[in-house]
Formats: sequence, structure tokens, C-alpha cells
Amino acid sequence: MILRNAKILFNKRVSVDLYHMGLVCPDIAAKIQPGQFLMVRIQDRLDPLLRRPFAVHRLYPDDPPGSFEMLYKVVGRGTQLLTNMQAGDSVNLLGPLGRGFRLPEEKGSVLMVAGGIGIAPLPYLAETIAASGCQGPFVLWFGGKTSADLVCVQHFNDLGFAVQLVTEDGSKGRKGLVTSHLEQWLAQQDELPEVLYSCGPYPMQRSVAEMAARLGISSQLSMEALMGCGVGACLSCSLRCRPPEGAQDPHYANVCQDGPVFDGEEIVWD
Amino acid sequence: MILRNAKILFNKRVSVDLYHMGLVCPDIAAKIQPGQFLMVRIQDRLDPLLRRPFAVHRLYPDDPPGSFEMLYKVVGRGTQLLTNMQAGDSVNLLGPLGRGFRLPEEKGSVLMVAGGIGIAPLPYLAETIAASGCQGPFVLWFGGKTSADLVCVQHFNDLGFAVQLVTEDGSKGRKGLVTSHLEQWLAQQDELPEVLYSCGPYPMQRSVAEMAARLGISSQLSMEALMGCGVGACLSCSLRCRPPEGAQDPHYANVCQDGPVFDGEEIVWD
Amino acid sequence: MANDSPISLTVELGPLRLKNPVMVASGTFGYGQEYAELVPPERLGAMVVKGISLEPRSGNPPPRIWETCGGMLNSIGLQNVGLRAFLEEKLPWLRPLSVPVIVNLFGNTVEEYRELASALDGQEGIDGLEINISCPNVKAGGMTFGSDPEMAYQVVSAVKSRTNLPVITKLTPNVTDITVIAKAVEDAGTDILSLINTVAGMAVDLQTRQPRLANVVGGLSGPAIKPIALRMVWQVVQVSKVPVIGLGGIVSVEDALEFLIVGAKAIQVGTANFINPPVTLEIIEGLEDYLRQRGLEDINEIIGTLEIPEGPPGTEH
Amino acid sequence: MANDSPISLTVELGPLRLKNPVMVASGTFGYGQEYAELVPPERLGAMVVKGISLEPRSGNPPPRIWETCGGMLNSIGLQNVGLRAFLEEKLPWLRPLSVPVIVNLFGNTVEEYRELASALDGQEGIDGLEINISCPNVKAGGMTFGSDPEMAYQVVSAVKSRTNLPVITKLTPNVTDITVIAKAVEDAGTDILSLINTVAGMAVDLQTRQPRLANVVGGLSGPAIKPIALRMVWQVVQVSKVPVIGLGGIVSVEDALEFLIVGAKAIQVGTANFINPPVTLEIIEGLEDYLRQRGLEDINEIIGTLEIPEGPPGTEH
Ligand SMILES: Cc1cc2nc3c(=O)[nH]c(=O)nc-3n(C[C@H](O)[C@H](O)[C@H](O)COP(=O)(O)OP(=O)(O)OC[C@H]3O[C@@H](n4cnc5c(N)ncnc54)[C@H](O)[C@@H]3O)c2cc1C
Ligand SMILES: Cc1cc2nc3c(=O)[nH]c(=O)nc-3n(C[C@H](O)[C@H](O)[C@H](O)COP(=O)(O)OP(=O)(O)OC[C@H]3O[C@@H](n4cnc5c(N)ncnc54)[C@H](O)[C@@H]3O)c2cc1C
Ligand SMILES: Cc1cc2nc3c(=O)[nH]c(=O)nc-3n(C[C@H](O)[C@H](O)[C@H](O)COP(=O)(O)O)c2cc1C
Ligand SMILES: Cc1cc2nc3c(=O)[nH]c(=O)nc-3n(C[C@H](O)[C@H](O)[C@H](O)COP(=O)(O)O)c2cc1C
Ligand code: FES
Ligand code: FES
Repeated sequence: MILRNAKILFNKRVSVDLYHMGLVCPDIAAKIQPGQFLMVRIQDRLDPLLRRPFAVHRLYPDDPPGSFEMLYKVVGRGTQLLTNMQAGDSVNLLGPLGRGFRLPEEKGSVLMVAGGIGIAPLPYLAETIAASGCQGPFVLWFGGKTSADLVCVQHFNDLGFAVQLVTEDGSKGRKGLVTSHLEQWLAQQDELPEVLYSCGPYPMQRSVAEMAARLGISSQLSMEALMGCGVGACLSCSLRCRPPEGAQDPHYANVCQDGPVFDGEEIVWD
Repeated sequence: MILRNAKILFNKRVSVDLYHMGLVCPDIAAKIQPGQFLMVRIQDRLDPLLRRPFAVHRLYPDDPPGSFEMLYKVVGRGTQLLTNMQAGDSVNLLGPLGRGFRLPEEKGSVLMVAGGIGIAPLPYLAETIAASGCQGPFVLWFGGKTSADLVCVQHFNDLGFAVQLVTEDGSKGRKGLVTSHLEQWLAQQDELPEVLYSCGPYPMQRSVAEMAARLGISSQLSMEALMGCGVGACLSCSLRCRPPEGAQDPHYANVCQDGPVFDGEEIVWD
Repeated sequence: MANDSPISLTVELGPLRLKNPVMVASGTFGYGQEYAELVPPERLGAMVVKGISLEPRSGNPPPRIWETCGGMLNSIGLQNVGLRAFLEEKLPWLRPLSVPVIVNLFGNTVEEYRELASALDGQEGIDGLEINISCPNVKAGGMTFGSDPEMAYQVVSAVKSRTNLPVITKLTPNVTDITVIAKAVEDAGTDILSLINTVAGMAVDLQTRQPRLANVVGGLSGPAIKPIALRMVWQVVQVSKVPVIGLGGIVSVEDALEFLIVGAKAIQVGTANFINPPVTLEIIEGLEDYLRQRGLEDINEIIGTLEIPEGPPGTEH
Repeated sequence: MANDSPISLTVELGPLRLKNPVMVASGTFGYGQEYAELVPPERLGAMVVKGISLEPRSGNPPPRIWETCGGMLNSIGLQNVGLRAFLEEKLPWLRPLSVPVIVNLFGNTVEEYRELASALDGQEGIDGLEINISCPNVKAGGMTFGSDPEMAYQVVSAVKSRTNLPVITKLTPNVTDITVIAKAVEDAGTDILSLINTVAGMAVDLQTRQPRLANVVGGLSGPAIKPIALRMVWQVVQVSKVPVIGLGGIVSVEDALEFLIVGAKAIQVGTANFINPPVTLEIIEGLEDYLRQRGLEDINEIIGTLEIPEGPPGTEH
């Protein structure tokens, strides 16, 4: 766990309410794994009070060394403040935190599912998998409310992903919910993917996990929770999970420490 | 009473912990009198919570129209934040507030006394008096802890003021307290000034007022207080004053409304 | 939705009918004159004026205010012009205004409260009384009336016995169980409850090692106390039969909506007036927009609509 | 002054001797392991671990946390691994550390408190107990032990009867007069007092119109409550004969100094650990600098040095 002030390289709007922020922090860049996250202190005053959790969107080991990128969506006070930050300013980072994604076998076929801002941690995962020598095939199902949510698709194409787009308003790709189209698509496949990685809103994650369970695909889901500390000290980021041997029920795991990536089977869904 | 967002023209450091901030706000510039003040909301967040009171240091009716300048000293959170503001940003102003200085007679001789940041409201007063056709003579006694406090002296010279400088560490002008040197100086004058304007820390104001009373000079003192509202609504900016006819004792005046400028005789000093 | 859809913000608080639920809190808006240039009193649902006592009061020596994180401490010491000056100098300006004027009052003894109520009853231009029971009872060694159900009951009965005006009782948060006090003053006949008053707090100047307030302890107000106020309003609306006015830390329409949703029929804005004088007007417009956006037409459709999923309440933390 | 002048931060809290007055607050620092990479526990004056109960507890359903202006609400529901797992899994890691370890404990009945005390007494590696009395007494219809002097007395006597360890009793601020509770637990034999625990609060989600916390009500902590905490510490030090540990909203050395000056012999840091993990180390260094700058050598020279000019205290606002 490292605590550092990181210089901002750039902070640019990429869509209606989505921003890319480039940061330099070699110590963290050297250690962080796909799916792990950072607790970001936006400024050293007391409003907002708490750090905010963000994933690493892409890693740029070389230009400049130890730099990476966050993709963030403006949803409230903290993310609004982030938009005011400029190149040269710095933010305080705590990380790498949590349990990231486990990588697939050499010749494993990979399915990724993203809902809205859930795309954030997947490019770094995709880069890592592609670099790991894994053969694929690679498929990304990416759903959003509108076309404005469907960012960085080209990057997945470049990495050899077949990208399937879905929007609730039909403004891009198929119309409707990503999960329903995904279900139909899976039904048509004669070879099922070996691993499924998914990140998105709770209801999406639930149907993805249920789908995966039905079809016997092992699923790894990056879950969200409101967080106080990010390190397992405050017990505020609870996610209901299957109780381990002898533990009482309900059993609450810490998303920040036991996750954010969970196996679909671990989670007890509301 | 006017509420406006005012654009910042410049915000430059002029001494160790002193800054000049130029602002444009024609509506306020058109109405504000020397000695009146503004309640400044530094930013639209909740930290710092309350507005901060500042005087108008100089008025620039023409370049650009309706612009003026504040002189501020960094003493805490709010003024620290002010230093981060840049040309083009804006602050929210409430004003003009309070009772300013009364101008002297045509041929009145004028003595001004300033302690530290107490210089802030005096240049605008001096400009106004000079422009009023008053003949003077004009004298400014200006005391500070060190030479770093003694700013905008040249401007007073240009306005025809004889400026007497005093520093506690002797780094500039006479060494010691401005009030003791002032007292000696007054003792040597065969013509006493008709009006005395003074602004500075409470102990200085007290001895200035007592001195003026002894010598029969009418004194106008700009007083400070911690302020909540600046408009007379919260009663937090109390200054103990002589009770008016039939009022109970102790009597507390509102610095924001009954002042900030008080006649020396009104105040009951601790 | 069409901007011209008819929106009603009218709320009924027992005998008190307000054209909108947005009031200004006592001691933070003077007598209305101070902010009149920026906030026409007529626009407000009601105006609560600075608390008055039988005799004029000098208040506490300065410093009387200190800013804290998200809040401010004040120890004004209830400085006020007193009953006579209020009737002679302040009321005449308020009388012609077409806004309900609520007079906030306090005393050092039950008798003083009673006398004040009699003196204010039937005065033209006064539309209601708000009893500030967060004051020390000199006969009870300075313990505040509002922290003891029996004393609170006595004060409210005394006032009710001498006035036909709608009576609001304003509760202090500095108690173990605010519902006990709420029930006591309800039994005493209060028509309306308002809460919360300030939370007792303190700050120290490290340079002088003296308290920031000459009175040592002062009242904390502002956004910092909003969660406390909201919790107490929620607790009180569950047990009380009379309408509740919510206040404490409201600075925005979002804050106001939280109080209305938990069950407050109206809200008061205090400290926020200092920071952003037109805040009450912004809240009134914001409430209309909120209703419009949801296709609602009446503010009463959202009051008390807090939805509690399942799962055991009961406070553990 | 020379930077090498010998500065002593050692404080004596009755039976407890700390190399410096800076502790971490229960529930905000886990069991020390979580932050060990950034904050070597040995540097701390003492470490209070997450509250434990006889049996493991699942805690409340999420959401359990919400940020407010200058503070945060939490309703963890006292989730913890329980006594046995604590002794078997957590204590072995703590035992070798050269830092006093204080175990924070709570129960639903007086008996549970008593049993816990017996079980923890004489365990190597435990240097003191902190009794969290801000818990609902199931036998008293969920009223918290800490809000009733009699119940508080019983809990503390029960614990004292079963342990020779230094006993800290942690007071809740959600009471009318905290000095009454302080005196009660002092009579029951507590060696030390710590205050404050969180202030009960609430927040509402305007989109869903549901409470932000599944438990509806939660505990407010962070800078927003500092003025309340400081006031209560000041009130308690004036009436109590045992040493007081101050906490509530401390985020900086300046905050810590305010508590020491009003009379706290030590302080605890809670929420600030989340925001700025090394905050306790910064406070320790800051205290040394503060003493050095004033030519002082011993932290005890500033504890309880609050100077009150003249003028009548007594709370009016
Ligand atoms: C492990 C993890 C990784 C994340 N990675 C990213 C990322 O890469 N990019 C990104 O844009 N967002 C990410 N999030 C979500 C992000 O942390 C929140 O959107 C952010 O904290 C909101 O802060 P705010 O101050 O703008 O909103 P607030 O003002 O705090 O809240 C505004 C709204 O946002 C919701 N919200 C607040 N915090 C969270 C949260 N932690 N999770 C979900 N909703 C929240 C609240 O319910 C509220 O309705 C991640 C969350 C987690 C737990
Ligand atoms: C009518 C009036 C006119 C003023 N004009 C000017 C001016 O032109 N230029 C200027 O630099 N300052 C002026 N001041 C003082 C200025 O308002 C304070 O210095 C400022 O509010 C401090 O804010 P802060 O957040 O930086 O300090 P805070 O963090 O609020 O406090 C830091 C320290 O500053 C002291 N302080 C805070 N507010 C005041 C206050 N209102 N008066 C005196 N001390 C205070 C506090 O006691 C504290 O010790 C004026 C004050 C008044 C009442
Ligand atoms: C400066 C000041 C003066 C106050 N005077 C009174 C008063 O005279 N009577 C009263 O009942 N409440 C008084 N209050 C309390 C407020 O009316 C209100 O209950 C409290 O400030 C909480 O609301 P807020 O957080 O919106 O300010 C005063 C508050 C402040 C800040
Ligand atoms: C997430 C969280 C968990 C807490 N858990 C406990 C606990 O188990 N036992 C206890 O006595 N206090 C607990 N507290 C209260 C803190 O120890 C402390 O009293 C309170 O937070 C005020 O201090 P602060 O403002 O510095 O956080 C908890 C506080 C928080 C924020
Ligand atoms: S955020 Fe604190 S335990 Fe997960
Ligand atoms: S600052 Fe509010 S009355 Fe003067």
C-alpha cells in the first residue's frame, strides 16, 4: 500500500459526463494489477471529506514512465471537483488496493461485459491479457444508456476484441439491455467462453452472474460499494456473500479488501 | 445592498503576506464610500462557510470602468484561498455595507493613522479627500511590525501626504510603536489636525482614541470584528459602546451596521 | 413538462397556513428589514423574527462567533431590543407586509414567558409565536427549560393560557431523547413543533489558549448539524400528532427536500442566509422545479414520503 | 530553539502510561494490520482496536456509510469477528508490538459485558479495555446503556469486577448532560474516560426517497462534530477526577491541541485515518514542534491550560 501525490498529465472530457485523467506515479504504476483500485484524495481540504475509489483505466509504462489513466464519470461533488483539476496539479493516491482480476489460461477464450462506467477497469485488463500471450478469442459486450456512454471502443478493437454494443435508447448498436442481448448471443455460441469478466451496475452484475452460473462459465465481477477507508479498516463497503465454513449468516465481505473482484458464486444477491 | 459576482482583474503578491486583488463590479463601485466594506464569498462551496469582510483599498472608476482594488493579508483559511484565485475567476460580493468615513471640511487638516493591514481602507479615503478640494495639510502615520507591512506609501506621497513610517523592529522609519511616536509628534505641533482617521489593531485604536480625546481632536476609527452576516442580522460583530439615551449598559453596537467607522468617543474600551 | 403547469407549495401547519413551506429562522434574518433589498419578505412562507424578551438584553460580550468545519458557533446571548421597543419600533414596519410574522420569544422564568404571551396576544401584525425553550431557567439553576419535559410543559402551558395565536415550540437538540420533550409540549398544547435549535459547542484559540467565544460555549449551526437535525425531525414526526417544522443546516433545495421527505411540513433556513442571502428564494423555486420534473403539482405529495426498505431500524453504530 | 532539545510527550492516564498522547479510535484503524505499512503501530501512544462482542456479529446490511458536510455517517452495526476469533486470529499479531493495545468491547446485556471482561482479563498483549456503552440494552428495550446513569454504572461495575486491566469508559454524546453519566461511571470505578462516540444522524437519498443508510440512523463522525466533542470534554474534565481522553473530529495537530488545552490527557483520531492515514504521525511531530516553538519540554505543561478571561460562562445562544 503506497501513499503518493501524483502529478496530473491531462484531464480531458471524452464524452458528456466522462473524463480521462492522466497521472504519473511510478511506484503505484509498477505494482497495480488490473481490477485493483486507488483511493483518491481530490484536494487537501475537508470538503469532500473522504477519498473516492477509482480503477486504473489504462497503464502507460513508458510515456512518460510510470504513468496511467483513469476514466471517471461525473456523478457528484467529488467527481465534479475532479473536472476542475488541470495538468500540473496533483492528487493524492492511496493504493494499489484490493484483489484484482485473475488472468485466464494461455488459450482461454475471454468474454468481457461492461455497463456504463463499468468499462473503466477493463482496458487495462484487456491489455494485460493480450500481452500475456493468451490467444482469445476476445469478446466485449458493452452496454450504455446512450451512445455517449460507449467510449474507448476502438482501443478494444485494436487489442483484437470483437466488440458488441448495446444502448437502452438504441442510439448506437443494439437497442435494450446488454444482458438480454448477451443471453441470446451466448445461446447461439457452440463454444462458450472460459472466463467472463464483468463490471457495471448491481442489477447488471446480478443477471450476468446468474447467466454465467446457468451456463457454467466462471465469472469474475468487479463490484462497487460506498467506501470509507479502502483498506479494510472501517467495514463500510459490505457486500453480502456466502458465509465461509463456520461463519455466521448473513456474511458481509469488504469490497475494498476481499474484492472489488468477486467470483459470481461468492455473492448472495438481493 | 447589492449582491454580485465580480470578475478578478489581477491578484498579485505585494509583500510577504499582502496581496492586491483587482475586481470589476460597476454597480458596487458606483455606490461604495470610503470606509464601507464588502462581504466576500470566496467560492461557492461550504469551506470556508462564511463570507469575509474586506474594505475597498482603491477605486479605479475608469480603467476598466467600475473597477477597484482590495488589499488583503493572509491570516487564515479564507485569505489563503484568496491567494489561489486568478485573473478571470470571480468572487461573490455583498455590499456596500456599513457606515464609512465622514469627509473633512474644505480647509480641514487631516491626520491618518494606520497599523499594519489597517492601511487597507485609507488610500480610497485619501483619494476622495484630495479630490474633494480639501486643502490639507495631510499627514499619514503608518506603523508596522516590519518594513514588509509598509505598502503603498508612494501613493500617499503622490496625494500630497507627509508620510511618517514606524516599525516595531526598526527595519524602516522610526523604531517602536506608531502611537508613542505619534504622541511625541503631536506634542510638537502648534496646529493640531482637525480630523483624525485611524485603522488598525484594537490596542492601537484605543491609544489613538485616548490621545485624540485628550487633545480634543475628533477621531474616526474603522473597527474590526468577527462577522457572520455583515448586514445587522446576526448580532455577532459587537463592539461595546456608550449606551444611547435610556439604553441599558453594557451596550453593544454592530460593527457591520453602526460602523465599521466609529467616533472615538462612542467606544467603551476594555 | 410545461413550465406553466400549476404548482402548489401551500402547506397547512394546524392553524397556520403558508403559501410555501420556506421560512427564515429566528436570529438569522433580523426583523426582515436587514435583507429586504435582496429578499422581499412577501416571497417567504413565513418570517420568524429575532427572539425577544420582556426587557431589553445586552447579550454576551464579544467575541460572539467562530467558524468551524461546516458550521459556526454563536453566543449572541439573546441580545434583543425587548418587548416595548419591538412593538413600537419593529412591528410597525412588519405589520403591512403580506407575510406571516412569527415572533420568537424567551424568558428566564415561566412567568416571563406568560407575560410575553399576554403582551403579544392580539397585536395586529403578529401571526404566531415561536417559543424558544433553549434558555436557562434561572430558578432551576440555569438548566434549560427545553431539556426537562416538566419545565418545557410548564412554559408551553403558560404561553398557551395567554394567547389565541398559533404557538410553535422550538426544541433544543441537546437532550437524550427529543421525542420525550416533543410529547410533553404537545400535551401542553403546542400547535406546532420546530426543531432543531443550535447544538452546544466550543472552540479554542491556540495562540491565546482562550475560548474562541467570550461565553466559552456557544451554539453550533450550519450544514455540519444537518444530519443531526434530520434524524431528530424524523424521530419526532413518528411520535407527534402536531405538524413539525424542520431546520438545521439547510443550505439548498436538496437539503430542504430531505426534511420534507422525512415528514417536516415546512422548513426554516438560518445560517445559510448569511452565506447566500437569496437562498430562501432559490429553495422556493427549486421546490417548484422538483415537483414539475416529477409531474407532481402539490408539495404535500412529497411530505412524509420517506420509504424505508425493510431491515431492522434500531440505532447501532 | 535547538531541534535537539529533549521533548517529552509522555502522559499518565491513571494506571496507563503512554509515550505520547496520540491514540487511534476504535473502528477506524481495524486491528492495526490494515494501516501497518503506512503507520507503524509502535509509533502510536496506544491503539484501540475494533469493538468486539462475545459472539461474532454480521453487522448491518449495506449501505453503511454516507458522507455529509464535514463528516460521515456510519452504521456498521458493530460487525466484528467475536471474542474467540479475536483471541486466536488477531491478538497473536498484536502481542509482539511494543504499543499499548486497548480492546474496545460491547454487549447487549450487562452479563455479556461481564463475561467479555473476564475472558479478556490476563490475556497477554492486552493493556487495557475500553467499554463502548453506546449500545442498545436489549433488556431495556434498546435504550443505550450510555444514555442512562444507572445502566452505565452497572456495565462499568460489571467489567471492573472481572478485570485488573485499566478500564476506559467511552461516553456517548447523545445525552442531555454528559457530566451525569461521567460521574456515574466514575463512581462505578472506571479508571479513565474517553469521549465522544458518534452523534446520531441521518441522511436521505432524494432519488429513491430512502434513507442513505439501510439502518436509517447512523453515527456522525469527523470534523463536523469537533465543536460538540470539545465542549463535552471541557464539561467533563471540570467535574471528573479521572483522566479524560478526548476525541471527535480531530484531523490535525491544531485540533489535538485544542482538546489537550481544555484538559484531555490524550486524544484519539478516528475518521481522519481514512482521509489521511499518516495523520497520527503528523500530529505526534506537530506536538513536538508546538512545544519546541514555545520553549516547552513536556506536553503536560499545556494540558488543561485553558484560560478563561472573566465574564460569566453559562450557555446562552
Ligand atoms: C472499487 C471501485 C472502483 C471504482 N472505479 C471507478 C472508476 O474507475 N471511474 C468512475 O467514474 N467511478 C468509479 N467508481 C465509482 C466512484 O468511486 C464514485 O462514482 C465516486 O466515488 C462518486 O463520488 P462523488 O463525490 O462524485 O459522488 P458523491 O457526491 O459521493 O455521490 C453522488 C452519487 O454517486 C453515488 N456514489 C458515490 N460513491 C459511490 C461508489 N463508491 N460507488 C458507486 N456509487 C457511488 C452516490 O450513491 C450518490 O448517489 C468506483 C467505485 C469503486 C468502489
Ligand atoms: C469591516 C472590516 C474590514 C476589513 N477589511 C480588511 C481588508 O481590507 N484587508 C484585510 O486583509 N483584512 C480585512 N479585514 C479583516 C479580514 O476580514 C480577516 O482577516 C479575514 O476575515 C480572515 O479570514 P481568514 O479565513 O483568512 O481567517 P480565519 O481562518 O477566519 O481566522 C484566522 C485568524 O484571523 C482572525 N480573523 C478572522 N476574521 C477576522 C475579522 N473579521 N477581523 C479580524 N480578525 C479576524 C481570527 O481571529 C483568526 O485568528 C476586515 C475586517 C472587517 C471587520
Ligand atoms: C446568530 C444566530 C442567532 C440565533 N438566534 C436565535 C434566537 O434568537 N432564537 C432562536 O430560537 N434561535 C436562534 N438561533 C437558532 C436558529 O434559529 C436555528 O435554530 C439554528 O441556527 C439552526 O439552523 P441553521 O443551521 O439553519 O442555522 C440563532 C442562530 C444563529 C446562528
Ligand atoms: C466506521 C466507524 C466505526 C466505528 N466503530 C466503533 C466501535 O466499534 N467502537 C467504538 O467505541 N467506537 C466506534 N466508532 C466511533 C469512533 O471510535 C469515534 O468515537 C468517532 O468516530 C468520533 O471520532 P472521529 O470524529 O475522530 O471519527 C466508529 C467510528 C467509525 C467512523
Ligand atoms: S472501505 Fe473501509 S473496509 Fe472497505
Ligand atoms: S455581522 Fe451580523 S450583525 Fe454584524
